Amino acid sequence: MGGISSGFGAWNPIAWALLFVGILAAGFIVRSFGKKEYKRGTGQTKVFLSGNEEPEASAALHVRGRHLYWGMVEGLSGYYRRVQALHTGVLSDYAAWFIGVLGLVFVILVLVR
Amino acid sequence: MNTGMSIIVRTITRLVYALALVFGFYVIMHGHLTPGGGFQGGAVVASAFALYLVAFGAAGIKGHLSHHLLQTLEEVGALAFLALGFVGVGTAFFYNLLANSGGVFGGSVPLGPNAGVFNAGGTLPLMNWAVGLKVMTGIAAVVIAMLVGARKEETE
Amino acid sequence: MNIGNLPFVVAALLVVLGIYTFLFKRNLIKLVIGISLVETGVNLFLVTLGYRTAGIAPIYTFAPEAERMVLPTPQALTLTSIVIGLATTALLLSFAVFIHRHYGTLDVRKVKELQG
Amino acid sequence: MTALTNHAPVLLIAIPLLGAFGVPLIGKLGRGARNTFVGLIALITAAFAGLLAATVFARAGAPGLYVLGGGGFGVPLPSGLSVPIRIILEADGMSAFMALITALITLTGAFFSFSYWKDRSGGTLFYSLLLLLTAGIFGMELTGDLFNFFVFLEITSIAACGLIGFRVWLKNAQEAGFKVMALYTLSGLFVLLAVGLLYGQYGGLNIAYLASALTGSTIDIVALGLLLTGLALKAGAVPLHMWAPDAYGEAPAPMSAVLVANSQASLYGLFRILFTLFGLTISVATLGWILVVLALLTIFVGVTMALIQNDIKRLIAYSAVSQIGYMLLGVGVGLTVSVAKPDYGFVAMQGGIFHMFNDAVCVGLLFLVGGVITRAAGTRDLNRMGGLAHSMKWTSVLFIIGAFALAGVPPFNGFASKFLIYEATFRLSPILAVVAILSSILLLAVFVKVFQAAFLGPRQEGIGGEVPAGMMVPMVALAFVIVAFGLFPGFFIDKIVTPAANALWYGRDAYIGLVLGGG
Repeated sequence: MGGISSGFGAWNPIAWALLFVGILAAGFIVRSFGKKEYKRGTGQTKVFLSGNEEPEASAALHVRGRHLYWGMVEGLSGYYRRVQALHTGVLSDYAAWFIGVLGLVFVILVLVR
Repeated sequence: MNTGMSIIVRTITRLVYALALVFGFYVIMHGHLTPGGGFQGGAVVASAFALYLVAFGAAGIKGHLSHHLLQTLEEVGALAFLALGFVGVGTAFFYNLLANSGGVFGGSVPLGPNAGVFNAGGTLPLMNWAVGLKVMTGIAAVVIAMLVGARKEETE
Repeated sequence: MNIGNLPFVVAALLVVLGIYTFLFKRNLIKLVIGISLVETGVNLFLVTLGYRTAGIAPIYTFAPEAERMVLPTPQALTLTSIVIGLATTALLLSFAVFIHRHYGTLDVRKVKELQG
Repeated sequence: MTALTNHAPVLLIAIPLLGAFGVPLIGKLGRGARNTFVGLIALITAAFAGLLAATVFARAGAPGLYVLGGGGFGVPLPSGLSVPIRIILEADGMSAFMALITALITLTGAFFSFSYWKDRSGGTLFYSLLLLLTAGIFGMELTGDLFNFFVFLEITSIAACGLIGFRVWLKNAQEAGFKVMALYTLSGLFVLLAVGLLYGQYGGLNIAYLASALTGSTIDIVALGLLLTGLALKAGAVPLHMWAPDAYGEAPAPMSAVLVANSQASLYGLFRILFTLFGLTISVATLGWILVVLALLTIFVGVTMALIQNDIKRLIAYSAVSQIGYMLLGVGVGLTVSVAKPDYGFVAMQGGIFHMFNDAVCVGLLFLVGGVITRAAGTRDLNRMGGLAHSMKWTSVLFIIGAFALAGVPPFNGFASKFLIYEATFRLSPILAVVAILSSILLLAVFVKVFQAAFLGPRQEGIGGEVPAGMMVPMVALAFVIVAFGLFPGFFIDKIVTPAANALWYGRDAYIGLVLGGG
C-alpha cells in the first residue's frame, strides 16, 4: 500500500515510518538505562563556551544568519563572485540574457535539427 | 489650478465633442455589421472624454463624471458581457441564444452580399454594447486618474 | 525582391529596432517605447500575414461577388494584441511614474536595489 | 450533474472572471461581504477543478473537448477539408492535473489573504487581481488554441505584475513590478511572433490542427525556439530567472505562492508545446538535452544563490527557482528518450510532473510561513531575526515540514518525486543524478540556515504570539497535503500523476484525434 517503484529501486514510506518509529523506540529504551542525576539550577546547566565567559546580553549568544556557512561561501568565493556579478539588477542585462539564450537556442536547433 | 487650453482648442472641442460621441456610439451599435465594435467604439468615446479633459482641464469635468461612477459602470459592463456568456450555458458557454429566434436581434440574414440587417446577430450586438460600456468608462477612468496624478505631481 | 515582402522586412526592422532600444537605452520610458516598437513590429507581421494582393476588406455588406478578401482572423489577432499592448504599456508607465517618485531617477542603471 | 461536469472547463475560467469583475461592486457593501464573496468564488472554482479532475481521471486522462458557443467546430470547405476555427477548450490528464494545483494554491492564497490583509485598506482591487490571475492561469491550462494561450499568458502577466506592484508605497515593489512586467511583455511578444509564424504557414491556430499539419520546416524550428525561450523565461529557468527572486520576493506573501503556480502554468505550456504540438516532428533528443542543461543550471545556480541570501523571501524565492529545475530535469529526460520510449523515461516524466504538485504545495507553504515570520519579526532580514520558536511553536513545526518536504527528506512528498527523478536520470547519465542529489542536500542546508537564524536563539523583544487561526488553517491544510502525499505516494501517482504523464508521453494522437476526428 502506498509504495512506489521506479523499476530500479523502490520506496515505501509506510515501511520507512514503521522503521523510524522502531528505531526511535529503541533509542528511548537505551536512554532509559542512563543515569538520572540531572538537576536544574546547578553547575550542570551552565553554558559552556569553550572556556570563554558567557556574554551578558542573551541576544549576543544567537548565531545570526550571515554567520552560517561562512566558511563554505568563503571557499566557493570564486564561484560566488562570478555568479553574483551576473545578477546585476539592471533590466537591460536581464533582457540581454534573454536575447542571448534565444540566439543560442536558434543556433543549436537549426544546426542540429 | 490649470483651467485648460486656449480659446481655439476649446471652441473646436465644443464642435467636435458631440460628433466624436455620436461616431463612437455608431461604431459600437453597428459592431456586428461594420468594422469596429465594442472596443473600438468605446475607445472613440473615451477619446472624446480625453479631448474634453485636455481642453477644459480637470476642473471642467468635475461634477459631470465621478471616478466612482465610472468604475461601477466599468464593472457593470464586464459583468454584463459575462452574463451574456452565461445565458447560453444551457447549450454551451457563449451559445448565441437570440440568433435567428425572430425576437430582439433575432432576424435572419439572407445569404450573399446585402446591405446588412441591423436586427440580427443575436447576443453579439448586446456583447458589443457591454464591451463598449466597459472600454469607454475604463479608459476614461484611466485618463482621469493619470491627469489627476499628473496635476498632483506639479503642485508638489 | 518582391514588393509584397516589404511589410515583412519592415516588421523585422521594427522588432530589431525595438530590441536595440530595450537593450541599449537607459531611460525607463525609452525602454517602454522599445517594447512598443517590438509590439508594433509583431502586429504589422500579423496583419501582413492576412493580406491578399488586391483583396478587399472582409465585410459582407455590398461585397462584390467572387472578389478576394483579406483574411479577417489575423486582423482580430492584431486587435487583441493591440488591446493587450495598451494594458501592458499603461501598467509599465504607471510603474515608471512610481519608480520616479521613489528613486528620483528613471535611469535603468540606477534602479537596481534588487540584485544578488 | 453531468451538465455541470460538461461545463466545468469553461466555468473554471468564467467564474473567477465573474468574481474579478464583481469584487469591486460587492466591495462597496463592506469588507465582510467582499471576503465572503471572494471565498465563495474561490471555493466554487476549486470545486469545479475537482469535478473536472474527477471526470478526466475517471477516463484515465483521455482528453475532453469543450466548444465555446456550442455546436460543431469544423467548417467544411468545398474541397471537403474541415478546418477547425471555433474557440475550443481541451482538457486532458495534464490539464486537469495543473488545474488541481492551481485551484489548491489559489484557494489557500485567498483564504490566507483574508487574515493577512486585515489591517490594510484597498484590498478590494487586490482580490480582483487575484481572481483575474486565477482565471488567466486556468485559461492557459485548459485552452486548445495557441492564440488564446497567448492571451491568457498576457492576462496572467498583467494581473501578476499588478499584484507584485500592488503596494505602491514600497519602493522595491515598484522596481520589481517594472522589471518583471517588461520581461514578461518581451517574452510574450516573442510567443506571439511564434504564433504568427505558425499561423502564416498552416492557416490555423488550433493546437491539435497545427500539430497534425506541422512539417518541421525551418520556420517551425524558429517558432519552436521563440516559444521555448519565451516560456522558459516565464517559468524562471536559469539564466532567464533573474526576475523571479524580485517577483516572488516583493509580492505580498500569499501572492508569491500564486505566482509560483503561474510559473508552473508556463512550464505546462512549454511541455504542451514540446510534446503535443511538436511531438516527434523535431529532433527531440536535441531539445531534451537543451531542457536538461537548462534544468541542471537552474537547480545548481538556484540553490547556491539561495544559500547566500539574507532576505528570507528572496531566499525562498531562489529555492523555488531551483525546484523548477527538477521539473525541467524530469520532463527533459523523458523528452530526450521519447523516440525509443524506455521505461525509465516514463518514470522520469512521472517524477517531474509529480514534483510540480509537490513544489507548488511546499513552496506555497514556505512562502506563507515566510510571510508570517516577516510579520512577526517586523523585518525580512535574517540577520536581525531570532528566537521566533519561543512564541510560534506551530509555525516552526510547519516550517520544518515544508522545508524537509522541499529538500526531499523522507517521508515527505518531495522525496517521493525526487526519488523517481534521481533513479530515472541516473539511467540516462549518472552525473545528472549526482548534481540533483547534491543540490537537494544544499537546499536542506539552506533551510537549516533559516531555521537557525529565525526560529532558534534566545527570545527577542517585541515578538507577538502565535498567528491567528485565519492564517493558520491554510498553512495546516497545505502541511496536511504534504504529509498525505508523502505517506501514500503510490496511490496518488497511480490516480493523478500517471494519467498526466500518459497524456504528454502517449496522448498526442488522442489529443489531435479528438479535434480532427479519426486518429
